[in-house]
Amino acid sequence: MNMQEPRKTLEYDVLVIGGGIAGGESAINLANLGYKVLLVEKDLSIGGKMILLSKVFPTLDCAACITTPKVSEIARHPNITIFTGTETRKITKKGEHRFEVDILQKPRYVHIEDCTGCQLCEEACPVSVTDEYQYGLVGRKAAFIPFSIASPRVAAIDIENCTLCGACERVCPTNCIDFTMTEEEFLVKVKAIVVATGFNLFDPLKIPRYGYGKFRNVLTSMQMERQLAPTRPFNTVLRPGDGKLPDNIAYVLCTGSRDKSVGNPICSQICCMYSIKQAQLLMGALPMADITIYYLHIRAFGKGFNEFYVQAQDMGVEFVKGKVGKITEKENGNLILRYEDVEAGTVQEAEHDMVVLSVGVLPNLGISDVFENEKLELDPFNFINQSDMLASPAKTSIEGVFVAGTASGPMDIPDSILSGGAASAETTSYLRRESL
Amino acid sequence: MAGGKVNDGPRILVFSTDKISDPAIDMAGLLKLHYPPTVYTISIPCSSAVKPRWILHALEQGFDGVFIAADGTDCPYGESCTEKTGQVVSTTMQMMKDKGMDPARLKMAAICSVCSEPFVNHVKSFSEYLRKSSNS
Amino acid sequence: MEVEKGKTAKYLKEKHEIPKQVTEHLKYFTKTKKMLLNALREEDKTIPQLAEELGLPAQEVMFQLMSLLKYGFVETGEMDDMDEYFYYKLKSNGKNKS
Amino acid sequence: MARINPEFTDELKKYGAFDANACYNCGNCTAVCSLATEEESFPREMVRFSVLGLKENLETSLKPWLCYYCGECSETCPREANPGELMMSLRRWLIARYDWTGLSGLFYKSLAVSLSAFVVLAAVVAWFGAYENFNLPVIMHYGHYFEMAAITVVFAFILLPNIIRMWWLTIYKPGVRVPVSVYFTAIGDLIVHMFTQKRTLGCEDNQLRWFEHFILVLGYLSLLFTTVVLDWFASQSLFVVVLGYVESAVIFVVTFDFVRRRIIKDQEISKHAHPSDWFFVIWLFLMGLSAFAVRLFIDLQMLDNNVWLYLVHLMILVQWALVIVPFGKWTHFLYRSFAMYFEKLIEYTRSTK
Amino acid sequence: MKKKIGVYICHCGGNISDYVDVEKVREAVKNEEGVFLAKTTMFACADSNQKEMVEDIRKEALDGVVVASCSPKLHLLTFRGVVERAGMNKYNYVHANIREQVSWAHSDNKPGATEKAIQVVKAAIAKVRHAEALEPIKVKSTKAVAVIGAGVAGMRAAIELAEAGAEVYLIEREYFVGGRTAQWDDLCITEETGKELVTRLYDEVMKHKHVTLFTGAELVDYSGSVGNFNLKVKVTPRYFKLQCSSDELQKAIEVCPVEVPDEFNFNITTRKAIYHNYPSEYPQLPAIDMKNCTRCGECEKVCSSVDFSQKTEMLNLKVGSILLATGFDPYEPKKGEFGYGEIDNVVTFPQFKRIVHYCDDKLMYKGKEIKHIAYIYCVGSRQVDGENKYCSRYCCTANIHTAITVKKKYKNIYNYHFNRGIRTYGKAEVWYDESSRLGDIYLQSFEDHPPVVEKRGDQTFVKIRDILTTDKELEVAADLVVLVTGMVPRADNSIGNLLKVPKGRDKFFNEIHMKLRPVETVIDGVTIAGASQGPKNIMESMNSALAAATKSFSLVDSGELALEPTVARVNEEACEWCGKCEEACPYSAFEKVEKNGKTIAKVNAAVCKGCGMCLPVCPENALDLIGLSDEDVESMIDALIPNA
Repeated sequence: MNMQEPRKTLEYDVLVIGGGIAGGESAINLANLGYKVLLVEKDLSIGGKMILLSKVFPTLDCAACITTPKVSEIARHPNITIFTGTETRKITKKGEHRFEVDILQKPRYVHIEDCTGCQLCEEACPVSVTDEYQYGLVGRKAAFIPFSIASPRVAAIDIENCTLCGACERVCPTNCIDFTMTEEEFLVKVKAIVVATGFNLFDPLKIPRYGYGKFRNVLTSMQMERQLAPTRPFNTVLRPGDGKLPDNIAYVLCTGSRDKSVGNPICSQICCMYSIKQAQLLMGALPMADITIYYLHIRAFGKGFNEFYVQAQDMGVEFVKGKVGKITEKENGNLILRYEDVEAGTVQEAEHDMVVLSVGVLPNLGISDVFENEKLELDPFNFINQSDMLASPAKTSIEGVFVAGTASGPMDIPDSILSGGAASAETTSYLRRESL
Repeated sequence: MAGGKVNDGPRILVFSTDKISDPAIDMAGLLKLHYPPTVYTISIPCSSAVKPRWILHALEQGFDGVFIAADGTDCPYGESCTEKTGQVVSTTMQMMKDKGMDPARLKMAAICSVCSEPFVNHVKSFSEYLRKSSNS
Repeated sequence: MEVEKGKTAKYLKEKHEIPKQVTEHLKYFTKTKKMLLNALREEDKTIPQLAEELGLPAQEVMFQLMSLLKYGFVETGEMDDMDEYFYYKLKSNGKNKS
Repeated sequence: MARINPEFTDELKKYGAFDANACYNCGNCTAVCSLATEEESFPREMVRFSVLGLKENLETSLKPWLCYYCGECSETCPREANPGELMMSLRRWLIARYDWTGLSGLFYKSLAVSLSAFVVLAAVVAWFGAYENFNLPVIMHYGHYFEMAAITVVFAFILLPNIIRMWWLTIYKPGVRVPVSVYFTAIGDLIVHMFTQKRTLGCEDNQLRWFEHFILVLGYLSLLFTTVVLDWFASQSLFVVVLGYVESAVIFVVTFDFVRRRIIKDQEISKHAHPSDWFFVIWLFLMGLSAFAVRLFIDLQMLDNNVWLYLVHLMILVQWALVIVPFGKWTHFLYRSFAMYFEKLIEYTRSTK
Repeated sequence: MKKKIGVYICHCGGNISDYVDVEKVREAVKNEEGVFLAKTTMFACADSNQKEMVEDIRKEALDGVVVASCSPKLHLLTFRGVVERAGMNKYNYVHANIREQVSWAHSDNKPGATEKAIQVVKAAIAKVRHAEALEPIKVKSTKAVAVIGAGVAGMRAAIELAEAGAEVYLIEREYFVGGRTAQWDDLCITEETGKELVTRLYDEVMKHKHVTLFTGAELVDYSGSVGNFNLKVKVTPRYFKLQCSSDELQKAIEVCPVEVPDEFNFNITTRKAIYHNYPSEYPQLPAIDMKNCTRCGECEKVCSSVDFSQKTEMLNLKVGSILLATGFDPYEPKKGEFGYGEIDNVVTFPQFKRIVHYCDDKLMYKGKEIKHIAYIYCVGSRQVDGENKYCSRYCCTANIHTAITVKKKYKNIYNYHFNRGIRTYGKAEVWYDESSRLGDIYLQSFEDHPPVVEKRGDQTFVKIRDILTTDKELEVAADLVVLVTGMVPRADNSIGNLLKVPKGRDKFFNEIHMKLRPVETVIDGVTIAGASQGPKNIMESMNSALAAATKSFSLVDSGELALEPTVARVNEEACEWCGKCEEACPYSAFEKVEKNGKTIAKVNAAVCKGCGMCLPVCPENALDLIGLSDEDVESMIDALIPNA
C-alpha cells in the first residue's frame, strides 16, 4: 500500500461535525430534505454522551430508548454518510457555499462492513485495560465493542494497548480484523457546516479538597450515570472502593460550575436536574438508601422540571443548602463531608458511604483552531459564539457555519434537540440561497 | 396460561383513546401511580366509536366491568363526542338491563390527556365497587 | 504488499514496537486474574474477604473482579448477612446455562 | 426585626473589603475554614451581616477576632468575594468601633490623615531636637522617658477604656452574665493567646507563619522590655547589649520577610494590603533596624556625631507609640487576645446553662 | 391464510424486565396460534435489534410482527419502519405496551405485572392474526403553512418557511406585530432592544413575497386535516385607509374623547380608541379599537385617512400545516397578593419594565422618586398552594438584568431581591454575579413562608424570614415593590380549543414527546413553537420556532401526504341506508349511492378521519373501522381473559 497515495476527495452538501444528539438531529433533518450529509464523529460510536446515560429527566424515559432509534435512523439514512474515529483537521472557506475540509480517519483495524459484532475477538483478547466508556469503573479488552448499543456496533482494536498477539484475528469468523489499516486523509468539499461538537465534563481533579482520584468512593456523576444505565458495569450500584452496596449517598452540586476559583463562572444548567434524576433512580434501585443533595440553588427551570424536583422531595431525597467545603476519607472508605448548613448557619460534618460529584459542563475546545482563514469566534466562556443569538441562534461568526447543541453553551437534551432543529433550518435557508 | 392465576381482582376492560386518554394512562405508569393489574386497555381513536356489542362481548367473556375513558370536550374529532359516547353508554346499559346485568358494570368518565390521577382513582374505585358487588 | 488475511498482526509487529508497560500490564492482569480465580475456587467470597486474603487493596480487587465478571469468568452470588456485600463465585463456564 | 442597611458596605469598603457583595451564600468559606466550629461558624455569617449592614450584630460579635486569615476561604471562594479580607476589614472596623477617641476610624479611612499624623509627629521630634540644640544625651534621656510615659498613657487612657468598651459591646450588651470568678480563672487563656497566638496553629499549613509571628511577638515584647526596663541604649551589660541586638535583628528580619511577601503577593493573606498593614510592618521593620543601628553606632562610638540617627529612631518610635500602637494594627494583638479571653468567658457561661 | 408471526419482547434495559419476567412472557406466548418465533431483547429499538428483526422477517418470511415494549406513542412508527424495510406491510405490525401500562404501572406487583404482560402480548398477537395488509391513502397537500401569532417566534418561523419555499400566512390577532417582545425593550444578552428585534424581523417578513401578514385577524373555524386544512379567518379592519400624516394622526388622537387603559403598557397608562402602541410600530398604520370607539366621528374630521366604512372580512385559506406561536400572558396577581391592587406602589414586573421605559433621568412612579426597590420572585410560579407548579424559567434572569439596568440608568438605586433560590441558569449566571457585585441584596424565603408586603403609615415594608441569615426576620422599606410575575398560558385559548391541541399539566400546549417529537402535537399537521409550549426566553423560542418551521415544512414539502388508511368501511350487503351514519359523521364523509340497485352509504376515504363515531349508530352493524373490526376487538378481548 502506498502511503503517499493522494488523498481522496469527497463531495457533500453539508458537513456535520459531531454525532451526538444535536448533530444527529441536524443531520436527519437535512437528509430528509434531500441534502447529502457527511457526519464525522471522533469517537468510535455516534450517539454522543446521551447514549451513555441511564434515563432522562423529567420523564424518566430511558436514554437508550430515545437515542438508539435516532442513531439507527441516522445510520441507515441513504443521504447520510458516517465517518467514526475521524477528526476534522482543517477547514478553509473558499467562498460562499464552498468549504474545503481536511479530515483524518484513524484506523479501527476492523473493517466495519464485515464485522458482525459477534464479540469472539473480545473473548480471545488477553489484554484488559480501563474501559473509558464505563468511565474507568471496570476493564475492557484491547479488541472490543465500545458498548452494547454502540452504532456501529462493531469491534475496534485499541492499538495503544494491543500486544499484537493476533488472537483476535485467528478467531474472527469474517476475517474483518486487519492490522494493515492506516490513517486515511480525505478532502471534503461541502457547502455548509454544522458544528455540534458538544461539551466536556469538568475534571474534579482540579478540586483536590474533594479527594476525587484519591478516594475511590468519590465518583463523578457520569460514573454514577453508568452505574444506573442498562449497560452498567456492575450488577447493581456498588461502591468502587470495595463493592459495598451503598446506603447513604451524597451529591455535591456545582462541582466545577459557578465557581470562579476553577475558572468556570457560569451555571452548567443540567447538573441539578440530572442529580435529582439519579437520586430518584437510586431510590428505586436501592430502596433502603438515603440520598442527600448538597446544593446552592436548585435550577429546575424547564418544562416539568420543578414538578420533578418537588417529586424528589416528596420521595424523601434530602436537600441541604450549602456547598461542600472538603471531603475526607475514613478508614472504612466512608467519607466525611464538611459543609455549612446555610439554613442553620452552622458548619457541619456528615458521613456518607459514597459521594457523587455533580460535575459541570465545559466547552469542548479545539474546533475553533481548525478554521483556517476565517475566525470562528468564541464567547467569554469559550463556547462557540452565537453571532445573532436572538434572531438566528444557530449562526456563528462565519457565514455558512452553524452551531448546534452544547457547542454553544450548556443545555439540556430537549434544548439540544431544538437547537439541532434550528441549525438544520438555518442551514437549509443558507443552501437555498445558493440555488436562487 | 395454565393454572395459577396471580391476579384475582375484578377484571376491568378500559376503552381508551389514542390521543387523549391513552396518554394519560401512559403517564400514570410514568408517575408510578399504581392501580390493579387486572385493568386492561384497548385503545381506539375516539370513545364514541365503542360499539355496544364489544362491551357486551367483554362482559359475557368474563370481564367484570368495562370503563370508557372518554375524550370529553378535549376530543380532537369534535364536540359531539361527549354526547355520542353518552348515547353509546345509555344504549348499552339498556341492553345490559335487558340481559339482566348490573348496568353499573359499565362506567364512563372523561379522562383528559394529563388526567392520570383521576384515571387511577376511577379504576380503583370502580374495582372496589365491582369487588363488593360480586361478593354480595 | 498484500498481507494474508488473519495474519496481519505479525505484519504490524515488525513495524510497531510494543511499549513495555503494555506487556507488563498484561502480565499483571494475568497474574491477578489467576489469583482471584484460585481464591474463588475454594468458596464464594466477598470483595473485602478477597482483598484480605490476597493482600490487595479492596478497590483493586473490585476493579479486577468486575472486569472478570464482565468477561464472563465470575458471577454474582448471594448477599452477605449484613446486606452489605455480594458474594462472587466462579461461573461454571456456561455448562449449567439454563 | 432588623432593618437592612445597604449603605454599610460602602463604609466597610473604606476599611478594605471590596468584594463582599459578590457573596452568594454558598457557605464554602465556613466549610473550608479549619477554625470554624459548629458553635462558632464563620466567615459567611460575618459576610452576610456586612452585606445586610447589620451593624449591631457585627459589633457584638467576636468572630472577626477568631479568624487568623490563612486565606483558604478567599482562595476557594467560588464568587471571589474574598471573605478573608472581609474578616480583616471587620477587625479594622471593630477597632474603630471600640476606640472612644474616634481616631482609629479616621486613620483607617484616610491615608492622608495617617500620613499627616506621621509628618506632624516627625516634625515635633525634629523641633524638639532643635529645641534641645541636638544635645544627644538630653534627647536620649527624654526619649527613654517618653517611651515609659507613652506606654502608660496610651494604655491607661486609650487601650484600657477601649477594651472595656469591647467588653461592654461583646459581653455585657448581648446579655452574657459571667460569674466574677471566671474572669480570674480564664485569665490564663488571655496570657497564652497574647504571647503565643496558638490558635493560628489551627489553620492548615500555617506552622511557619505561626513561628514567625511567635518570635516576632517575643522579639517585640522583649525588646520593649529591654529598652524600657533594662535601658538598652544606656546599658553597659554585655548580656543586655547582645540581647537587644538579637531582639532587634529578629524584628527586622521577620518584618523584612513580611514586607517582601506583601510585595510579591505570593499568598492569599498578603494579596490585599491595607495602608495600615503596610504601616505596621514597615514601622516595625524600621524600629528594629533603627534601634539596631543606634546601638551599633553607640558601640562604634559614632552616635555622637550622628545625632540624626537617633532622632530618626525617635521619630519612628514616637509615630509607632502614638499612632500605630493605640490606633493602628498593633491593637489587633491586644483585642485578639482579649477576644479569646472573652470567648472563653462566653463558652463557660454557655456550658453552664 | 394463517400468519407467521414474530414476537419480540423488550427488556427496555430493565425498565420492563425489572418488574416483568420477560422470559416467562416469552414462554407463555411462544406457542400461541400463529407465533413462529418469540424472542426477548435488551433494547428492541436499538440498531442491532432492528437489523435482526429485518433479517428474521426476510429469512423466515414473517407476515406479522408484535413488539412488546414501550408506549406506541414512542416507537410505533419506529417499528412500522423496521417491518417496512424488511418488505412487510406495516399494518401487519402491532405494538404492545408493556412498559407504561404494565411494568411501570404495576412496579409494586411483579407477578401481577408479568401476568398482565402475557395477556397484553396475547391480545396483540390476536390482533395481528386478524390484521390485513393496507396501503396508506395518498392525498395531495397544499404547500402552504399558517403561522398563528406574529410575535418574534411566529415571524421567525414565517421567514424560515418562506425561505424554504412554502407559502406562508402569518395571522396576528392584534393590529400590530411583535407580541411580548415589543413590550419588553431592553433585552438580556444583546444590546438590541425588543423593538429593534421586532423591526428587524418585520422587515425580513415583508421582504418575502411568500409571506402574507394579516393583522387584526383571528382563526375562527377550520376543517380538513393535515395536508389540507381549510381555515376561516376573520379580519377586523383598522378603519384606516392608508398612513396618515403624523400631524393629522396626532390631532386625531387628541380629539378622540375615549380613554382606556393601555394594555401595551400593562395598564399603567391610558390610550385613546384611535391609537398605535409606539411611534415606530409595525405595521405603520394606526388602528381604531372598535370595542371602545363611540363613533363620535371627531377623528374623521381631522384625519382624512380614517375610514369607518371598512368591513370585517372573512377569508378562506388553504394550508397544509398550522404552526402555533401564540405566546404567553404574564401572570396577573390576584388582588391582595403581596399587596397587589391594594398598596399603590406594588407593580408587576412587566409594568415595571414599562415604568423604566418612560422614566429618563429619574425613576418616578405616581409622582414619587424611587430609590429602594424590592423585587418579589416566583409570583405566579412554583406555587405551593396555587395551581402553577412550574418554574417560569425566564423571570430570574430577566428581572436581574432589569435591576442592573435600573441601577446603571439612575442614581442611588438600591435593589432588594426577595427570591426563592435564584435560577439564572447557564450563562445568565454572570448577571447574577454582576448584580451582586453592584450591591444588590438577595434574600431568600422559605417555600412555605413567603415575604410579606405591608403598609405602615405612608411607607411600604417588605418583611422576610431570610434563609441566608439563619431564619432572621428582616425588613426593607421599599419605595416600589415589583412582583416578578411568571408566564401563564394565554387566557384566551380559543385557538387551542378550536384545534383541540392538548395541554400539559402546566396548561401550556403539549408536545407529543419532549425529546422525540418536541414541536409536534397529537393533532396531525399542527406544530407548536415559542412560549405557547411553556416558558422560554427569546433564544429558546427562536430555536423551537425554527425547529417547528422545519417540521411543518417537511409535512408540506413533497406536495403529497400518506394518511392512515384506518378509515370507516361499509359492509355493502348489510347496509340499508338509513342515514344515521351521515348524521353522526362530523366530517360529512358519507354519501348516499346507488349500487347494484340498492341505496347504500359510501365513505369518502380522503375526508374520513377514522374517528369511528359512526360505528355504534348503525342499526345494521354495517360499519367498521379498518383495523378495528368487530373481529379485531373481540379477539383482543378474548385474549385478555386468561382463562378464555
